[in-house]
Amino acid sequence: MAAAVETDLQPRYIDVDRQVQRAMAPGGLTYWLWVLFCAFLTALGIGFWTNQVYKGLGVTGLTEPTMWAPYITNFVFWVGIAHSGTLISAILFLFRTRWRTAIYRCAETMTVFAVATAGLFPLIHLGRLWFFYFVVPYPNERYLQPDFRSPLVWDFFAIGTYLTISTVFLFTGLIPDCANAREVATGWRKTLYSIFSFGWQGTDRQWRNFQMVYLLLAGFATPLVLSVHSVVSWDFAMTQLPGWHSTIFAPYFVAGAIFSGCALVLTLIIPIRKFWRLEDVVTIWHLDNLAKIVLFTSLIITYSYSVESFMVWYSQDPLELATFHQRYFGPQGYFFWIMVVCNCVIPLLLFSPRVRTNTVWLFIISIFVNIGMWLERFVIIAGSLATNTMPSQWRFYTPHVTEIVITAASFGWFLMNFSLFAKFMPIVSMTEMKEGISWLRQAVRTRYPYRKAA
Amino acid sequence: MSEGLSRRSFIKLAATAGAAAALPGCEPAARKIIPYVVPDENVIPGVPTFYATTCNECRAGCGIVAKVREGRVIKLEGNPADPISQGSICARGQAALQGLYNPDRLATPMTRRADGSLQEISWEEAIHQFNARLQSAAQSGKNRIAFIGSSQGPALDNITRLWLQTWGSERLVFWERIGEEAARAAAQACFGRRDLPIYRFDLAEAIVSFGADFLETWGSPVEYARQYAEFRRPKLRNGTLSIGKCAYISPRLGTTGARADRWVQAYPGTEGLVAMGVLNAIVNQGWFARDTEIDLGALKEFVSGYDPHSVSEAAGIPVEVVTSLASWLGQSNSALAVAGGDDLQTYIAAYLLNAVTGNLGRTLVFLEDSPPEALTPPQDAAEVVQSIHDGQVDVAIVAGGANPAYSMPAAWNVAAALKRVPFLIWMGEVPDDSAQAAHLLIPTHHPLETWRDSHPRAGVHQVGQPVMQPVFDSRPLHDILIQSAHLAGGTAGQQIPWENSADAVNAAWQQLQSKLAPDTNPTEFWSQALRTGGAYQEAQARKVTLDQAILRRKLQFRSAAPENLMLAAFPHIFLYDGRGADKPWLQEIPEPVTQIVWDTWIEMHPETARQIGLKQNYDTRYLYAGINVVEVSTPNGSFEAAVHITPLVRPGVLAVPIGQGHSAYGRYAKDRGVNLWAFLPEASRSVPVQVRLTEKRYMLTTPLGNSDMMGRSVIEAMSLEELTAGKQPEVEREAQEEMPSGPYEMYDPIRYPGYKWGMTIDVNACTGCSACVAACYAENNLAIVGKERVQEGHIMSWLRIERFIPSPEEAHKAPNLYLAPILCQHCDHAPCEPVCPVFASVHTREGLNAQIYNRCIGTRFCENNCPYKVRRFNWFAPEWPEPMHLQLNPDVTVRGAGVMEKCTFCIQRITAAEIDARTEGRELKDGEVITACAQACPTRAITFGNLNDHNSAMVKRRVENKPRAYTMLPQLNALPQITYLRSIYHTTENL
Amino acid sequence: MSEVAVISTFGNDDDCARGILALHHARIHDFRAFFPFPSEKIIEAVNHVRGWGRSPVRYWQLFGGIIGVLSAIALTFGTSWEWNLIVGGRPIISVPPYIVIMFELMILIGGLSGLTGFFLHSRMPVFDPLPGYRSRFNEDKFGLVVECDETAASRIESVLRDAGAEEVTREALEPVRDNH
Amino acid sequence: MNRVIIPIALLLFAGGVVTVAFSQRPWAPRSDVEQPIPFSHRVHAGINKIPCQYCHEYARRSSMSGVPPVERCVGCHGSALLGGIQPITRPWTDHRQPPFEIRWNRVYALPDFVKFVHKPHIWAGVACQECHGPVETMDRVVPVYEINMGFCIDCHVKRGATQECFVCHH
Repeated sequence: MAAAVETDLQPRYIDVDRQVQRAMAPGGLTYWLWVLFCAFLTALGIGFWTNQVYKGLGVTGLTEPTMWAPYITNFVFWVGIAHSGTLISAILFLFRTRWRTAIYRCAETMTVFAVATAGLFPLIHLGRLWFFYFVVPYPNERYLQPDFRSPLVWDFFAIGTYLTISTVFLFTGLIPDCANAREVATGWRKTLYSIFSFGWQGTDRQWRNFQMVYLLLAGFATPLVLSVHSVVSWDFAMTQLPGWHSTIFAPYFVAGAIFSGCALVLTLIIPIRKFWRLEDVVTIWHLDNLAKIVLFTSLIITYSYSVESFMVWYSQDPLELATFHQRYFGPQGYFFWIMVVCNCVIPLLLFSPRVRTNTVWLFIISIFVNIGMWLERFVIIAGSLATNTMPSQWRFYTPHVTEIVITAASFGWFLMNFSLFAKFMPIVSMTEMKEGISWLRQAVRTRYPYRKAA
Repeated sequence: MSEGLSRRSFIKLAATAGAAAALPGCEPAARKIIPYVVPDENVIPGVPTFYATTCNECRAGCGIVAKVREGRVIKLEGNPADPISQGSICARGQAALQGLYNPDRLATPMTRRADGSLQEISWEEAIHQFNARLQSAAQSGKNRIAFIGSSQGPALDNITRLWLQTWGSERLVFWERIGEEAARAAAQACFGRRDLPIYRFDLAEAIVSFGADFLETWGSPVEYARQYAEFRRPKLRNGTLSIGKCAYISPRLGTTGARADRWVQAYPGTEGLVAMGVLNAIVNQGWFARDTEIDLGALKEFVSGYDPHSVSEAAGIPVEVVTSLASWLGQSNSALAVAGGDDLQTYIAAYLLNAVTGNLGRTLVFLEDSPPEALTPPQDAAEVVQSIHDGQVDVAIVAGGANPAYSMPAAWNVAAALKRVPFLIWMGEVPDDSAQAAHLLIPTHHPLETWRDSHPRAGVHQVGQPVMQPVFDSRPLHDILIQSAHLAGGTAGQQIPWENSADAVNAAWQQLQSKLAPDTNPTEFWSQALRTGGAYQEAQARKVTLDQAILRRKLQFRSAAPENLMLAAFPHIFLYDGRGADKPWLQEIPEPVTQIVWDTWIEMHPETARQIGLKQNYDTRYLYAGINVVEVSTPNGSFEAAVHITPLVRPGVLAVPIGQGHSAYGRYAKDRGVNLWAFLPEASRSVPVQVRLTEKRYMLTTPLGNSDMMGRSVIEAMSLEELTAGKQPEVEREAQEEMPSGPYEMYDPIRYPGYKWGMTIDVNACTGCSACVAACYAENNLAIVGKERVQEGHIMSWLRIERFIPSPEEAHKAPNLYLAPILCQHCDHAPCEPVCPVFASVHTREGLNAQIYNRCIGTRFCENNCPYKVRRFNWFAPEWPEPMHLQLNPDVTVRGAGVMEKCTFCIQRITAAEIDARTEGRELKDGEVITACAQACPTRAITFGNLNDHNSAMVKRRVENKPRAYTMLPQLNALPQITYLRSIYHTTENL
Repeated sequence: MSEVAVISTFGNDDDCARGILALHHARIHDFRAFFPFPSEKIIEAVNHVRGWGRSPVRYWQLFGGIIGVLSAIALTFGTSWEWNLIVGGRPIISVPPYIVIMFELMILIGGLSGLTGFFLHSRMPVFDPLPGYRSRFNEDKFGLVVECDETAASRIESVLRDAGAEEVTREALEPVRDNH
Repeated sequence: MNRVIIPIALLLFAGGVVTVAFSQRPWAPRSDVEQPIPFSHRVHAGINKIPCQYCHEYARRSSMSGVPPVERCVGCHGSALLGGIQPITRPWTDHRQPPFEIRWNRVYALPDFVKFVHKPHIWAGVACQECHGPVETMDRVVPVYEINMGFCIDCHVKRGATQECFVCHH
């Protein structure tokens, strides 16, 4: 296809279809081994989870003051991952950003599965999972409803809404593409695409309403995405625990979420475009733009870390000072410094255009950013809890095998779902690509003079 | 619950699958109700019955009350009528319940097969063997039977004595390792009588304790703690506000040292020397009382070799300490010197100090009609053991928890003696170290299941009644002995006229009635005794004079400290001499000073640790981070234990708790730690040792995180000067005005028109004895989690004794140690409440912060947001091995796995009292509701009451002590309903 | 009298839009356009010839959002009133935290009702394909389909061809068919 | 259209049935309890008008109402019923069986986390029948009301009694 790009100056719509459909071709052995590996991780996690529910949360390494550590870290991490997807698909849509078209489906798929993964963690961390429905408002014989003051109930509503709306948004966007896929697919796949296309035919009436609902959903998703991570940050900011109780948390968490999410989009899209040969659809230009967002948000969170520390120093609140002293120099201080290196130092490499346009570099940096952002949540959650207001109750968290496996399983679960979806659903929005195709080519050409593929 | 997968388990399993999440977790209503055939008129099912009885856990003789529900005792409380306990009880007393319900109690009589294994036998067979062996031993000559037991009160001890006589033997030992020999022998030497005096700490203005840890294990801790709290209460003396001054001379701080003004870190074994130095200073300064009729010349001669300089050098303490202690004792209106340990000379010196300073008869009182000596002196016990060694004994009986194999001095080699005896009979509850070699094991009743009496001191006669039916198929020890004596027949058998021990106790009380109250009705006297727990009378003080001969005696003290390290063993505050080790409450409640649980540790000063090559630095923050094991070699062998580096011990001294290291004694005690008795010489608790660092690592377990308070307002203290300086208690003002000034409220404050419960805790009175913690465990069905899970941070205590070590910079203006009970503060602005998604944590209309277990889904958010970290999470479902579950309070839900729990201010007691008051159509009276912790507290540091009642003792206490009042972490504006009263200390300059 | 569908295929959206305008000029309004991506040109042309304003889906979303806020108010206020549980010294009706719930329910119910509106107004789901639909209309071709009487077909065909259709065919319609 | 709607409707219906079946009746008392002896409340409390608390004597004094001791039966029926009985006051920790015991089967049982106390209810003038139904008309006691939290709360609201969670759940 590389040759086609060079020679075919007049791009055709059908090229887009063919490229995307090729990605949807039946997976090879490597693909299925990968899916199987993810499924195995998931199954392992379910096994450990079952054991945890059966025996009690004591099988984890959670301890008396450090009541939340890996599970809520995972929760915040996955919710954060989800956010960049909505940013790319909804917010950039509202800004009519052209480069989003190639990657937004991938990002949005990531959003849905990341939220679905995140949504599991509040359940996993529950002491009595079998009573989780107490959080749901429904008429019952106890006449008792959840307490809407609790940030956890906000979480329930926010995550529930977010999952619903982002799923709706994803599947709404999928309707025309499924209709397209329906036309070339056979067998059960045809049935699948028929169901998800809802009989879409692309009539003028359908397109007219589609445009409106898509715009409105994007419009709703934009404040939603900001609210969801704010609500998640309020899980912490609403408490009075030193290290949590901070007004900076909402914007800081949102920036961090976009940072980690864009990094994960890079992590996911780089192998996909390589293995499924989508280089012409998802070009270096797209990756470059993503990298710029990563760089920008990295600078924001660097600033946030500084402001957070500055406020602690400036306020001279002894409780906060002690907690932050422990965060930097305590027995688990190395987590903080690894986090700083991953989140603040390594992304600075992205100032270099050579790094930004090198997929290997981008991939490696994105992995570091993911590690760093996971650690950031861990440092905030577990570290602050361990060094709480009551010095006699300080106790640091050490992980046990259950949490490690369940954390790994969450990646397995996410990647399995993502891989399956990416294989069976159009991972690049064909309609939008067609819409902007001529513009796109031009943009890539002008900015990145074509280099021969190795 | 059926076999295999139970329904609840199924639901848990199904919950992960998300399938049956809506199924409720309850059991079907299918249990049986079996009514009485003829009801007991005194028992109303569902309403507790209280029986007065006596505590048998130590020699102090506290009167206690057993709370019985549906035939099973669920809690022990102090007996308010009893002059010793006065309604309080210590942790060890509470834990007697766990001895009663111990799952490892011998269930049936057993005999040992040839291969060493045990075989169950019937009671008939056991009794037959018992008597047959005695018979054949008695036939082969006199004194072929030895009995080693523990004293069980005059009536039962009399049975034992008579029984042994009928079998023709005199080899009788009533054994206590932490005995009274030194005190009695010293009293004999000084005053010509082997009585034990009583101490009046409350009347003293200054107390100097020469190694007597009177707030921990020495003597009668409940009583002394109460007196000590009174001693430390700020009082107006001659127009100035003052509190008593106390010095504690011991190489280890301990809670006694923690509450003292001065911790004098004398070298182990030199306490007596220091006492002599103090005496020397008093005599030379002329501070002795003029009216003592002591031969001054002889006294001067007596103390001549002990000038403060040489004494302070030998004891390793500053010389001004000796002189200032002398001025305390000599210049106070009333003072008290007490001696501890097993050293006779320390006691002599302390008695002399009291006599010389004129405090004999004032703070140290000998009483008329003191009870006869019950314990066997060690030298007599040694003789019996020697006779066993010599093969002069055919049958040896170990009974009543004496456990000689564990606690008798190593030099006696009791374990070998017991192996050597042809037939060893062990009678008791939990088979202990001494039962290892026994040929016949007979389960006997727990003291709470038997009739007995007790006569701890003149004027106090207590009757112990059984408070429940036997838990196991056991029999009362003394019933067996009486039957056996009757079987022996002849004239000897006639000496025991009673059918059983109940008769014997009753008969003893009939005699007592003719002596104490001859003009009352015997039945009335008896039932009165049962109701009040005994007969109490004012005892007459006896005028004693110093035997001048003592002044011509030459005391021998260790002249100089040896070069090598010294091991100073101390009785663990809960495990005592080792008998507490089978009771999980006592194992799991942290030792107040070190906060270590379930273990034996070696306390070592950072300096010493550096000397022996320990790389680990002393860091208050991470006690649990990593621990080295050292090998300690004593003249009696060596042992290994983990080092706990702490500044609360003298450099060069290794302080090690006594009480662990049982080779048997149930699952909670077996193979845990080190038995220090095996390494200690007779009549001393210190021994020179060599220490070698090993490569091993072993984690000591503590629920404590950081020992440094980091300047936070958790436990506060103030100096006496601060209290006096314009901050004198003002009593007259209106209560209203004196309430803590208005909190910051963003919204309209919630009104609590009816009752509003609150608590006042006087940190100044708290000794850290942890009686409240044990009471909370007993009252609220708190689970025991064991060492490994305490290490994981899973301890379940709702109430904990927090301890902080003052940093070196502030040491001169701080108490030796900060100690205070911390429990749920029931905040008005409870941070835990708004974060709960399901209203499991809510506020009641009576100002309580409620935790609704069945609503809780276990998000644990509440604990995250709790600034006081007083909430506890059920990481696993709690388990009580049978029959320990019988102890559970039926009024308190047993929490399942995944539920948060915390202090409820004993809501079950509040509710019950409110129902009673409402049915009687009245308001609750002050003091009608009392929480378990406040009830147990020996020093009455905790007061509970209604905040809306300005006349309640609780409100009055915080109003009257307003300068001392504070709330924990006030900057968080959580508005705790517990007000603490600051502890008071003397600044160093002011001592 | 039989009805037919005249199916024209365009290679790009410009041509298709031109075709729509051509039909408009030819006073033929009963046409249907198929196109594979939301081409602004075609949508503008359709809106122009049909006189459509903006899609009514937005009213669904608006009213859905309002209902969401109202239901959240009812839920939070009502359940708080029911038990009067004191929590953390805060008033029984604590408005600020409830705003979060109101916002989330506004988004949720608004979004879902917008989706419902979309489905209803688009007359989806479609179970039987509309006459004249060709699968390529979802790939790279643009279609204009006019259902008409057989007699009028040839005139329409010529109009479409003139507008630049790549291909114009005719297809007989089933006598009984779905209204859609 | 029906191809989609009917399955969804069926699914919703099935879910509703499951929810109703399991969520609304957590501690439903059992109506199929057979007692070891055919004791008739109708004869005792209905026809002979024996007051409830004559037999369930602890109700006004304790948390539990108490099942009458055998002695109470014998009081009216005469010792001929049993040929004389021995007083047995041993509580249940004794392993030996009393000579005459009736193993009644529970009709009403509350889970451990609900602390119901009869005493204040009796003193507040709540008739036994308000919760237990017209027992005096029943030969075999069957529960009339489902005693769940809503049942308690309804009455507490009606009578203005406490609605504090902590009073029953501690």
